[in-house]
Amino acid sequence: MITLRGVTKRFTGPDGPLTAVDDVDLHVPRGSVQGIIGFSGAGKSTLIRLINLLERPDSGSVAVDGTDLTTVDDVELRRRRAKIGMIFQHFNLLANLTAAQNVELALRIAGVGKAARAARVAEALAVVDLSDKAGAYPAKLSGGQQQRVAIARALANEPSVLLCDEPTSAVDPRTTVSVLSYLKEVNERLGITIVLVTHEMNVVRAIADDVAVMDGGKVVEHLRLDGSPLRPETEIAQFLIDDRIRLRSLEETHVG
Amino acid sequence: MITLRGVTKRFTGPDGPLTAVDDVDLHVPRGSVQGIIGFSGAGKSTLIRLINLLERPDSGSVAVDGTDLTTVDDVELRRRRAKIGMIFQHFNLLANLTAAQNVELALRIAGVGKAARAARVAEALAVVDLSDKAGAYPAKLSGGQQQRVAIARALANEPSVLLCDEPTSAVDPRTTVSVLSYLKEVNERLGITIVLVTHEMNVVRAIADDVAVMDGGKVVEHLRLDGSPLRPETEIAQFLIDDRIRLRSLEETHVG
Amino acid sequence: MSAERILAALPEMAEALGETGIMLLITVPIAVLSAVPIGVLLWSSGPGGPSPSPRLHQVLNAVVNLVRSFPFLILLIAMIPITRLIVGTSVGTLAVTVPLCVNAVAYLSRFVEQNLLQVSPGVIEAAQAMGASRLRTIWSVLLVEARPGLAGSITIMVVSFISYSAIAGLVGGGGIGDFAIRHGYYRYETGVMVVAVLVMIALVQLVQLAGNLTVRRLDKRL
Amino acid sequence: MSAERILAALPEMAEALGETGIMLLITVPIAVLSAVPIGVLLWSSGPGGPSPSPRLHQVLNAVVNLVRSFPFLILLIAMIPITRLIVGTSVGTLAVTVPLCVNAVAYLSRFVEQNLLQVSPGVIEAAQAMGASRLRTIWSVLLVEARPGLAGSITIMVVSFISYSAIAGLVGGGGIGDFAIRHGYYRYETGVMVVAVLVMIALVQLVQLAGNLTVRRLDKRL
Amino acid sequence: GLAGGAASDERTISIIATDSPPYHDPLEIARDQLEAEGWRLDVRYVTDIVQPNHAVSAGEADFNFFQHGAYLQTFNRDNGTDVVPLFYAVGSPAGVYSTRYDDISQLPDGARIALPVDPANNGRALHLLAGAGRLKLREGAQVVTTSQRDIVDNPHRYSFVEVDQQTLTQTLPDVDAGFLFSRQAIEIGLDVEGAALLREEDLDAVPYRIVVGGRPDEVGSAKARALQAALQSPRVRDFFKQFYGEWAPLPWAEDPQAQLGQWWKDGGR
Ligand SMILES: Nc1ncnc2c1ncn2[C@@H]1O[C@H](COP(=O)(O)OP(=O)(O)OP(=O)(O)O)[C@@H](O)[C@H]1O
Ligand SMILES: Nc1ncnc2c1ncn2[C@@H]1O[C@H](COP(=O)(O)OP(=O)(O)OP(=O)(O)O)[C@@H](O)[C@H]1O
Ligand SMILES: [Mg+2]
Ligand SMILES: [Mg+2]
Repeated sequence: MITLRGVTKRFTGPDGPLTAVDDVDLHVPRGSVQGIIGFSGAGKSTLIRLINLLERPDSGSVAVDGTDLTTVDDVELRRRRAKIGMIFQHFNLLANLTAAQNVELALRIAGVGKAARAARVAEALAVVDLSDKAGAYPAKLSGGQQQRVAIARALANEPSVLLCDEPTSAVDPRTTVSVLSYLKEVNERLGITIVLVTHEMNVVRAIADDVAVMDGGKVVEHLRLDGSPLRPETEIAQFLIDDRIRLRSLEETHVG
Repeated sequence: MITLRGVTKRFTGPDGPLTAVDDVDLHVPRGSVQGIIGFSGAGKSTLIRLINLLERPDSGSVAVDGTDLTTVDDVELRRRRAKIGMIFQHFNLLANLTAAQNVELALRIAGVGKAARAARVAEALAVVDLSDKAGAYPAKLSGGQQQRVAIARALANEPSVLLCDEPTSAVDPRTTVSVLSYLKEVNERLGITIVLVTHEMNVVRAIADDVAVMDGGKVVEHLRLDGSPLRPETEIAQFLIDDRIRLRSLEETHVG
Repeated sequence: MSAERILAALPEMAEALGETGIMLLITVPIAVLSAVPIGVLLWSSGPGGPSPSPRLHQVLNAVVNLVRSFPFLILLIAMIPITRLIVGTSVGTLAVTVPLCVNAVAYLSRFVEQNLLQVSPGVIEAAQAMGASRLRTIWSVLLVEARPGLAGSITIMVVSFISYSAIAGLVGGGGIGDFAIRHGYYRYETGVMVVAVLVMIALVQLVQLAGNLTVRRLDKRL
Repeated sequence: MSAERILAALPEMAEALGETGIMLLITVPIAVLSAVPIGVLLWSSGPGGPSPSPRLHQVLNAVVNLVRSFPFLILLIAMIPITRLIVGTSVGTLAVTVPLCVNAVAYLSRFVEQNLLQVSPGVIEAAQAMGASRLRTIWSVLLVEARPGLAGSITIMVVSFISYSAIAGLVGGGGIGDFAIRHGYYRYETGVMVVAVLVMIALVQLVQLAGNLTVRRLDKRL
Repeated sequence: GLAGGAASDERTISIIATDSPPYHDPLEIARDQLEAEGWRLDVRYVTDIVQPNHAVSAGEADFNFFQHGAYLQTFNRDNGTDVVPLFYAVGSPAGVYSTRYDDISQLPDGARIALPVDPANNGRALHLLAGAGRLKLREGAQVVTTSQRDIVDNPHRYSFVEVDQQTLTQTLPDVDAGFLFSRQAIEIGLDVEGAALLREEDLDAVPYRIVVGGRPDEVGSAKARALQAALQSPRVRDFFKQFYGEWAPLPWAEDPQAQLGQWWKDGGR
């Protein structure tokens, strides 16, 4: 269960201050899948990084499983983070570790014993269909393979909350299906709470229970995906929901 | 016009040699848009990197605009490359240059005079809707914004061939439309030849004239997108073309 | 006559090489073991580091600079009481390793700091997100990613120290550099000096080669 | 009495500081300007570099190692004929800058090589894909990305050279390090030495501070 | 050697010495003789000129062999040490030489003169020039502590450059004149007496004789006697004769303690 209340994060941009996340309230019930969509630069990555406090909010509170993380000490924060898996938009793999070692690192950090690790690494790599690349270093992997290592790393730990920042941006439809199926499965079986940033609407449709639409740092709309037809109110949502690409609409959509 | 003949590229994988691109023939007529799809690790990035000789083929020939690039000397290769734009899967921006400076670098390398550069940088950034981030360094940009800088950098040069490796993987639908519209426009107006690797079928549908389907380093099928209904023959192509995500098909699709 | 002198000097040269060996064997491990934590602290307490602490950073910075400000001879002299306390004497090979270590630690700490600055911030964030403790982050992430750079820096330091032993001779520290200077400079036995310098060159080439190979083996980015 | 002696030594100390200034002003620019191309060649000709050339790499590597093998004192003596040829004399501040430069170039070349090894291969590829010439890649991409690291390395070198001038005294080179040793050590004017060392510490802190600020200003990754 | 602990056992003579020919070769000759007599000679060569006195004073070595009497006297006064000159090894005369001029009168105004940088000999060079009336030093300046600061009048506007003893020979061509020890003049092929612009009058000036130093309790000890016998043997004499020529000053019979004491009482100049 995740509850953000009045969370705001400011950066210094090239010309003056910039509010990346602007007074956001968000409640993600335990065991549900929360989608986040929005234009590039809307603040999605910043928002998801606020949940495990990789960015400290300038104001507002961030509660995960009932505890306000902004108030706990370092040790407790670390303990909490060990149960919050994260898939980064830029993968952030260690260049000097093999795929298997990268996954194992997460287990070592979580304090999993040596004996148990090998099996879980193998299992996690199998989920993303990378068993044959266990011994390869990231520089020798294709983009999608790197992303899959990052996914395996986040999954290996059996987290109770999973933060995914565009987890399938670099992978083909088959891998996307495979990853999403697994996410759905652990979500349903183990009750893992998932927050998922993506720009692919079919991904959202496939597993999200609720979608938050972000624009300019604010959550401007919520869409429930309970099977009933979507009726987006904001223009942005309408645009994002429609994933057919109509190039003729250039004049209207091209903002540059 | 791009012609690959019997192109093969091998790497040393974690367990033995690995043929990333396997005896590929590919002909892309001048002014057409060639899509390349395939599963993660199929060899798409390697193939596109073979076209501007970032990877030297182990065998086969690579001809761009009638000249076999594998036979020309360094100076000539550089001259050719200046007319071949490239958008990398990992962006490859210079961390110590601002967005504008990153774009300007491409122009400086192409020998564009100082006076002309500023205008063209501004123009290219406008195309990707990043004018307000001209002065920002990559580390301060969102993932999509970084990708857009990379796109602007490749476009600024007005190349005659454009190699795009998942150019819209990190950007939202609106930016995707905007980028693709621009690509289509320059393709039609200036006759630029485009090779586009992607895993998003709607992107392919929107602008490609022909799609090559890769699997295990080979081009296993070609699909023409001339408006007639697609009839993919290989299973892979059938899977890739269908971009609805059906998680229930997990059992059949999950290969791990 | 020169050839004869060279032959006569060979046993002494072997001894000098042994002394250089001892100096390196004592100094390098101590320097590495001490400089890594100091460099890590310098980096992590610095602005932009993971736990900025201006006070600690300033103090460490000042201490490292302090040591690096001293010409080696003055450091050696100033440390004599401490040296005597630690190894019981102020002259000889063992005695000179004490100031040599202190100097090496300061020198290498800066290298370590510099190498850590090159590690991509993204992987450090990844470790933090996994709930890694500070120590774990340093040990399993930071040092792993900085490993090739560190190996390069240590190589640079070892090479410096091979010729550094020249100064050790001031207090009878011995070593091949001192041997070269005593014979070539004080005794005008140019032949012997040339041989000694050739030995040093061979030694340096060897160290550099080993260092380069290690760096290449550790660096997995290409 | 000590205070009086210190006062009396002040003009000479100022002169020594001036000599250190001259040494640094001559040595550092020359070292930077020569070491950057040498370091670039070392890197680019090396295995994994953009234009591997085992022969060139080995030769450069050997030359750099050669210079670094010499204890500075021997280098200084061995180079006297060359020094005389270049600056017309073998004694004095100017004369000592010649071996100092040679040593600095070798030292810094390695740093440059090491910094270039840290640059992400991706941006170099990007430059190649844009059709950049080798020189352009080096100048506009490689050195731009390595800039913060280079600034750090140059800082380390300058700091080393402040105390290095101690050895310059052997041929009348002067400098603040030499001053400290002559007065404090040989003439037992501990007060004067302490003041001189304090001045050196201040100088080193200043250089390091300026260096750190520069690195931070140049590094845009955070 | 790998030096440990303090002044070794009964039959080992430990000594700290400079590694130049007039020190090194006699010691190696002495080593043979001592070993024949059942002694072990433990030599530690250093290049520094401060620590050897401290080391002997602190009992880390029995003897040292690197300095002349004048330096030792002044060192003791300035550092509160009590190292005693036990016996002489050899005289070490010096002079001012030039590769450009044949006579001191030719030395032009504004000439550049090289001095040894070490205090033991720096003042010595200045006193040579003062003695020849080329400049004036402060009244009562003692040789070892004299430096350029003690020059009160420099009518010929000489400028001085201070270099290491050992580089004096190599740098001589670059200066108008420079201080050299006689042995150095020999080494670079100069006529020791003929080529000198100035020479210490007394070839064998008492304060500049090289002494072997030790703690006061070594005076007359078995080790001291054995070492003296070995360093003043016929073979060592032959070596010095060969090294310096027939004029080699070897005042072996004289008592350095008494002579230097007297010199010191006389004002140490
Ligand atoms: N430098 C390299 N060394 C060794 N193997 C490599 C190297 N680069 C790529 N490979 C391997 O070659 C195969 C093809 O890689 P490539 O990057 O072309 O795949 P891709 O089709 O672009 O995949 P993706 O969609 O995941 O980006 C992969 O199995 C990859 O692991
Ligand atoms: N460290 C930073 N310093 C300054 N500005 C930043 C920083 N990080 C992000 N920003 C800015 O904050 C805004 C939101 O960034 P964020 O990364 O959250 O966007 P996003 O929604 O994830 O976009 P994308 O879909 O492109 O990844 C952007 O305008 C970005 O430029
Ligand atoms: Mg983002
Ligand atoms: Mg790819």
